[in-house]
Amino acid sequence: MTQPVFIALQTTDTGRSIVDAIVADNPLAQAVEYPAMVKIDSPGRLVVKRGSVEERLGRRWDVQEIHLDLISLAGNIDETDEEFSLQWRKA
Amino acid sequence: MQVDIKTSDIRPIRQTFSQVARRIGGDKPASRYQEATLNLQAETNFHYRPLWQPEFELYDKGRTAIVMADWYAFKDPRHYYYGAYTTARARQQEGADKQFEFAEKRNVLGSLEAATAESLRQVLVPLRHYEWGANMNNTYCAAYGWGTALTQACTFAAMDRLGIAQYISRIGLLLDGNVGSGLEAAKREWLEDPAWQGVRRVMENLFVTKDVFEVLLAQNLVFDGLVYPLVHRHYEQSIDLRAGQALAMLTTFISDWYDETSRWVDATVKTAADESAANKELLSQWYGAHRDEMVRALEPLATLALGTDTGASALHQVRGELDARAAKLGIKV
Amino acid sequence: MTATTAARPAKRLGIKEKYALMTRGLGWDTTYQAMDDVFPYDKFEGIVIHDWDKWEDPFRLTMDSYWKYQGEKEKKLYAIIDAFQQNNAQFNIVDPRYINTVKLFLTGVTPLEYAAHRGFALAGRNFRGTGTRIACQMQSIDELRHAQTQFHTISHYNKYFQGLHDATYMHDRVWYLSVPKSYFEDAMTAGPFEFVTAISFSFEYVLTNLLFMPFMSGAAYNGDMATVTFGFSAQSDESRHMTLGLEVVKFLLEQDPANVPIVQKWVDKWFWRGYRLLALVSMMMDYMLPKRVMSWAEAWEMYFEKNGGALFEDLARYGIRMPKHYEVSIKEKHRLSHETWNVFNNYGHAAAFNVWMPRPEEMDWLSEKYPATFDKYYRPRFEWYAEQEQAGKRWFNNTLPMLCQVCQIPMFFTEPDDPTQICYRESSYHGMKMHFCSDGCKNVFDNEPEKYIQAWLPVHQIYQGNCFPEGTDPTVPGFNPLVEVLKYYHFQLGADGGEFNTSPDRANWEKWTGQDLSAAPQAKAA
Amino acid sequence: MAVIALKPGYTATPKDAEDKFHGNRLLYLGWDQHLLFCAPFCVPVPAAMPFGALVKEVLPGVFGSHPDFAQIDWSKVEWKDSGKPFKPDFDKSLADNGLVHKSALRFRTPGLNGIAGSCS
Repeated sequence: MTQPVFIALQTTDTGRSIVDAIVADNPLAQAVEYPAMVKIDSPGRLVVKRGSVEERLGRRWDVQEIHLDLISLAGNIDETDEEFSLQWRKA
Repeated sequence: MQVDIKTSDIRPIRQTFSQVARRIGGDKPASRYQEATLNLQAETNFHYRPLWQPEFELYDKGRTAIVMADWYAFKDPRHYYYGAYTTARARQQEGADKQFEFAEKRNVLGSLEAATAESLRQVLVPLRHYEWGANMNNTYCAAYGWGTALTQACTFAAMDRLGIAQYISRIGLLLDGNVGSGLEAAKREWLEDPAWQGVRRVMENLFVTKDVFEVLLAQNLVFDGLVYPLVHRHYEQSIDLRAGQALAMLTTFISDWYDETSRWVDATVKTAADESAANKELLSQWYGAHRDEMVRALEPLATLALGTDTGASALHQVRGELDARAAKLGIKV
Repeated sequence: MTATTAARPAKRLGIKEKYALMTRGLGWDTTYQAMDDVFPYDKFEGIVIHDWDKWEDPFRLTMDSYWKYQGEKEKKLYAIIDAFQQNNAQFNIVDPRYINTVKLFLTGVTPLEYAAHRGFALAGRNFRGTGTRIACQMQSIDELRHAQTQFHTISHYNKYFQGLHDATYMHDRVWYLSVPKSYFEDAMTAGPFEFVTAISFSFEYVLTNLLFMPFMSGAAYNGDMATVTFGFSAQSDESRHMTLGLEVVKFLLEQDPANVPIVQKWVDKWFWRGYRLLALVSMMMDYMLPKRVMSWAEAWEMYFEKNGGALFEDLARYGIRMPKHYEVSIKEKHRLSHETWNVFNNYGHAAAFNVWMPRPEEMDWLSEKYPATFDKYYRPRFEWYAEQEQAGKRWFNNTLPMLCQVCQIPMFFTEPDDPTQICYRESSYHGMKMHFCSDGCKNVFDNEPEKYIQAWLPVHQIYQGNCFPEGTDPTVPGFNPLVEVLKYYHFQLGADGGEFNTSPDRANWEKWTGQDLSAAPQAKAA
Repeated sequence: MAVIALKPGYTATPKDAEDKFHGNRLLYLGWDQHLLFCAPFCVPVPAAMPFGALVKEVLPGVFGSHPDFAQIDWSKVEWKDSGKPFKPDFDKSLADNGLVHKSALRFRTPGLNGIAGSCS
């Protein structure tokens, strides 16, 4: 079984765009809303793509800006100029 | 549920936290600096002796020979708590970032005369290691010092030094077109070039100095008080006009930072000196010993930066200014 | 070395490359002083590091980016705090009982944030790897941020509610606050590798979601926008810290096989220490939040059993298994919050927050969330309390409890397989009996007895006479030890603790808002 | 196992040695299946106190507020010392009964099962 990674984001304006981008780019991702936050689980891997977020925001978005809306996460992180990803290594 | 309130009836039951009120002379409105600072650190009833230093408690005033009746007598004249500190630096970095972007776009440092560029690599870029050493020394004081009033300012200073090391690194990268060879060369100089060995030796000696306040004084008052004016004033003003202007643009953060932080350093040393004759004596001893050693260590660097004669006179001048500054703080020079 | 200047346009640097160039090369191997003298503390624990450069920085923040993003966060946060204060938004909370979670947080958690600040300063000085040191230093300054923003946010509540006025002073002294205090001091007095494994990995990565997610969501749900704001703002730093925790552990495990059993021992110890600490959170979730987000059992399933399980499955390839005694935490999940709330209803008159019995509909919620245990074991107990209260005899316990030598919590935990029987465990150290609440705590003691015999156990300290205000004479007629101990704690008698229904907080709330809280259904008597 | 510290010889004196309790020793007292009392108790008592005095003079102040307490038949009570069955001699002192500093004394009261039989 592929274990889930997750990311939790604040429900701010930017946060919502990031959530939308994640849901669009990760077909297996499941978003659940809690008071003031959204938690997204995804089996094995989850990626946040700069381009997809920028499309939804209509402005430049640096991957490191994710820090402004991030609440929590689980998984091994990789961060490049283009994307931010979480994954568990396959056994 | 919706709550309707009659605001006119509502009076606070107190104005501030008791741990603050006890220090500001009663229950009255306190500043954010005060509420963020006073009595934040644990003071008593420690559970376990450190496995790494059982001769001390986890927090222990005995880690310095300086004695204070109240370690919250220290006040940061900048009133920096995290929020005030960070927003101030965020503003400064925004300015610095613009300067660096401009310099990158115009390739300002890439088109310097070879000799000037080489001089900058030898004199300025190795300072990134000096800054990193200063980061370690301030982190030491933040870790082992007593009382938030003192230690938080050391934390800010430590992070500032990392930031300055990175700004100097960026200057190094501008000089070599972002390939990093200039940083490597500067590191070799820091490690091997005779001009730098005195500075590095003194720095490494500070790494093994145990007295928290001695480290604070030696790094932030004495070492910086000699290195900053020598390099960032005398040396940077000595290089040719065009390069000097370009450099001044890129080191605004550094020189503004030095002026600002000196206010904290001076207030801190003065508070300790004013406390007692014994403190004054100790600070004076430390000051004298470190000053003499550091001046000696800086002689070859002054020569490298400014030539033999100008270097010697600049160092002499810097030393005189530092003595005058220290004397104002109550130190016998 | 070339003497020509770089006239060609500079190449563009990616974040990884830029970070490496601006950070990695800063440190050097000292030669005028031996490295082992410059870094005297990073070897004695037995951890073997062959190559510090293998350290991966998952978040590559240079200081300029750090200032930029953190400055932006701070601006937003303080704007909200200002608005909160100017609008008297403390009255937006749904129920004044809620404030008691804030009291528990400020006295119990905020001082830990400060301790983390100092602990990471130690680590940020003591590791010989440059990247590792920088990561610890950033966490150190972040933790200072958390402590300070919490004081600033809660400052306004302190002006209108009791129990918040002397948090750091109380943290050094009060009986239940010795639980978090000793937990953190245990980590800080250990070596640097154990400290980061304890705090960054076992606490931040494995357990912190259990503290912050329910707390912050709970704050949002209960109308406390100030706490939501500092909480979520802190959480964005927390994600960096959690990542540091995972990177530390992976780094240690990859460096040398000899590190694996050491790390496993720490994971076992610190899972258990952290889990015991979270007992306070369980009661907050199930009893102290007037509007509940999820039950403790549900949160434990989601964040530990599911997400924690995924983590340990990922670490299995290094030979790391689930922490020892984790199965006990699963057995306890249907009792923990009830047993903990009972402790504070026993000793609520000696706490810096108010306690109360759940109202009928709240009891029903507990029955629904805990069908196997609540009606059978806890409802009758709590209805008895309610009956006593309604008869004007609010019951409190006047004898001091037996504490666990390690976690310092009153020995309330029941046998893993018998919810009716207190769990007693014992060891002997040089002929002296030592008592524990669980196999987990006994295990911790037995591994390092020299450390835990030093525990400043509040109950024993009271009996030794060390917890009275200076100058107190316990031999004078009419000496009331409880009152003197509460004075030593700086409690305002009759205001800071006790039953909510008779508290000044409730009276003030009714006066300020015009609400009649007695109209709300009270706890049902048996 | 022993602690691993920077230097050999890391040690400490226990913070709770008997001589710090002003002539008393600590005794822990637990009433099984009566979890209204959230945890066992800790009381300082003189070693010379007769066991009978503990039961008559100390226990009522500690456990007396429980509705079951008045119904205890002390002749039927089952005692344990550090988890082992224990038969106290009510006339002898605590010390002569073998109770030392920090002994954990528990008792069961068969037939009394706490509030509404919930072991509370």
